[in-house]
Amino acid sequence: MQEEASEMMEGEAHEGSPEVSHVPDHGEAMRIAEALLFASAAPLSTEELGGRLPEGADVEKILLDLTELYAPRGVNLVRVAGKWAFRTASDLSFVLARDVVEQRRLSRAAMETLAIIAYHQPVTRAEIEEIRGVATSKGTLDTLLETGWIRLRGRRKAPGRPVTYGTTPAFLEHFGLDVIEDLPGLEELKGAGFLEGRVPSDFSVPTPSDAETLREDEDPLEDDLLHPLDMHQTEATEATEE
Amino acid sequence: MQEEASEMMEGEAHEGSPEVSHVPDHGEAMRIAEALLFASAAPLSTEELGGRLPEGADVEKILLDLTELYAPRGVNLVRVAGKWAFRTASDLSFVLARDVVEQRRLSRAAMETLAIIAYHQPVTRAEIEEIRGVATSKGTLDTLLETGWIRLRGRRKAPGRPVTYGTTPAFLEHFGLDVIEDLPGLEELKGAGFLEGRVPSDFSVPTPSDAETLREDEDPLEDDLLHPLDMHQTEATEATEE
Amino acid sequence: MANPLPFEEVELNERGESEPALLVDVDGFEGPLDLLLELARRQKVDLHRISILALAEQYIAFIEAARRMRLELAADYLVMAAWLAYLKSRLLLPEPPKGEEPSAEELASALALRLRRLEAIREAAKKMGERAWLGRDVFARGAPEPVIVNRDARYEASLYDLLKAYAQQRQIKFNARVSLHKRTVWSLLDAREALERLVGHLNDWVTLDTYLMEYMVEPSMRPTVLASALSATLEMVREGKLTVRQDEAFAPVWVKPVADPAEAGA
Repeated sequence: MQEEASEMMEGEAHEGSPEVSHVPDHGEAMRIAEALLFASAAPLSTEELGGRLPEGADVEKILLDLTELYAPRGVNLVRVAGKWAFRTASDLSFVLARDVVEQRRLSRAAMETLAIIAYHQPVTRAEIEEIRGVATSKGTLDTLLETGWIRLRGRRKAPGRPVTYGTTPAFLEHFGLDVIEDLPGLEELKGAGFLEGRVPSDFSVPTPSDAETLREDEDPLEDDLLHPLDMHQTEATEATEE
Repeated sequence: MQEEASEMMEGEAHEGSPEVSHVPDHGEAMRIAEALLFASAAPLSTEELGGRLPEGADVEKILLDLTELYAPRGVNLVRVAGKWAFRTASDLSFVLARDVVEQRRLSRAAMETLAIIAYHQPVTRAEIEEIRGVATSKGTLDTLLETGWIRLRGRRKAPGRPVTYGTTPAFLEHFGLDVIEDLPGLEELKGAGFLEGRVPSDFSVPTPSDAETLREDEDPLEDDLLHPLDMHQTEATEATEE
Repeated sequence: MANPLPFEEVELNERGESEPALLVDVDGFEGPLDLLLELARRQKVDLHRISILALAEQYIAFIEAARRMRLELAADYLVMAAWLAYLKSRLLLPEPPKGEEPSAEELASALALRLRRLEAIREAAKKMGERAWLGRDVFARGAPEPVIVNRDARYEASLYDLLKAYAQQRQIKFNARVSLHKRTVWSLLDAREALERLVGHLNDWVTLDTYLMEYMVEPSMRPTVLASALSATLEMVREGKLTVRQDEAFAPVWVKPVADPAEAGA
């Protein structure tokens, strides 16, 4: 049985090669992609992988095949934040949870604030408070900035030019999301009109956007704000890449 | 093909369970072992794994099966120091190494020293210092040796028998010179504006020689110098240019 | 009042640090909207069919009960109570003719919408919390195998840089040599000052050399002293402060102060 499985994987690994001789060995390219993805704690983009695979390798096909190959295993190939990474299967968290070094728990307030930022981004503090019906403490936002999951995006083109908040790639990675549109229940929220901009604005688009580029109703942050921002981003980068 | 492989792995994963109901699902235990080994920062012993697997799981068999399953893959299950760990396949080590060619500029001190060696060769360190009017750091000469543009030629027949330096064919190649005599002389330097103002009458630019054969005032390097030389070069590779 | 859920105790502790304003809230409610939502849930009806009037009454009753118990309430709660009391009165009174203001029904449905929106985002937050978090439910590679970077230094230098460096070095050297051999000179200014000082003490012809003897301690200084002194002398003659004469070429130079500048030019 076991041998059969081995042969299977081997057979699979060499698939394709006899048909098109000038194309690099698909199985070998898969092995290389496996090694690269496996070795890295941080997700790799399709481009990064492509640059490391033999010339002419079909990266998309390799990733698709690897995803399928590993789907039933204890380690899966998943898309996070637009990149690829091996992660332990989520159904096995119970055996692995023991290894967790007491993860800092987010307070309900922080979790709610994070959700509002994720679904309503770019969003200002006033808008967060409007939705929650309560003042947001600076501590909550600081905690979230510290996690590296949210960032200061820019300033809203509105009286007072309030800072807008949004999520980071580290947020997507942490919650195992490929793109921000994968947020759970996003369609329902959108459908119910709950993502409509509260602040009357011609620009408000009822879809969250974590894109680097600012929206039309956003201005860039001034330099004086960049320092705390840089700090946060550095932390976030480190956290992700280890 | 791919689907077949998936099914295969899945089939394998569920093997055993219908036969002996009280023995934990072998495939599931394999998945757990996979996840544990993947997520662990250090190799795990058979005992450590056994302690984390479902009661009654055959750890030895699981490890054997996993080793076979992963043997042809880009990631292998290997024994390290009596424990178990996933490692990228050793034949793929090349994909995990990257050669980076760093373009480095020579420091001013190195450039000046090189220029003096080029014009005044064979030249001793003391003579270089005499011209530059400043002590030459070991690091500077090491860097120049690292470039492959200078070499130790021999020893000056003089008290202390100091080492003489000269340039290499790589020097000529890098600077686009056919022969060392192509280095511009006094008149050319003046003409090209490198020397400005009134040049003292006793000022001269020597005629360099990079010939393999030693000059009359040079002795060959002794064998005992070759070892320190090797050492120099090793150090130089590590040391970064100031 | 709602029975506090187990997590709410944790919440209170956490809030103790970060949100002191809410420490005084009632049984761990996250502000008035949260309290309203909880009261609405107790109507056990769909939020779409909620009775805002009933909700307003319950909220007001709740706040009054809290006040009777002398519980200190955050201002937010009281503001909401006041607003709900207003809304209640608007809802009970016959609607005035349509004016600029939104109708009571519109206000009520806006509040219902806010509640539904908070409920929805709470649900979303819960779903996010239930996702497989990295480092909690799913794990990345525990022992990453870093890419080994072999750094190969390639040095860059141009022939121009080489020649410039060489020429600069050599040039510094010969420029330096010139300045090293620079002789000590007796400047014109020095000579002039010395002569002016001496002029006052004299009233007869003296050879210039006599004056200069004291400066000629070092033989190498002699030419510069002589030259500068002569120049200074001639300058003072032109200004009418000195008279100068020399009997023949290379003979001593005689000088005499002019008692009265009017005699100058003699």
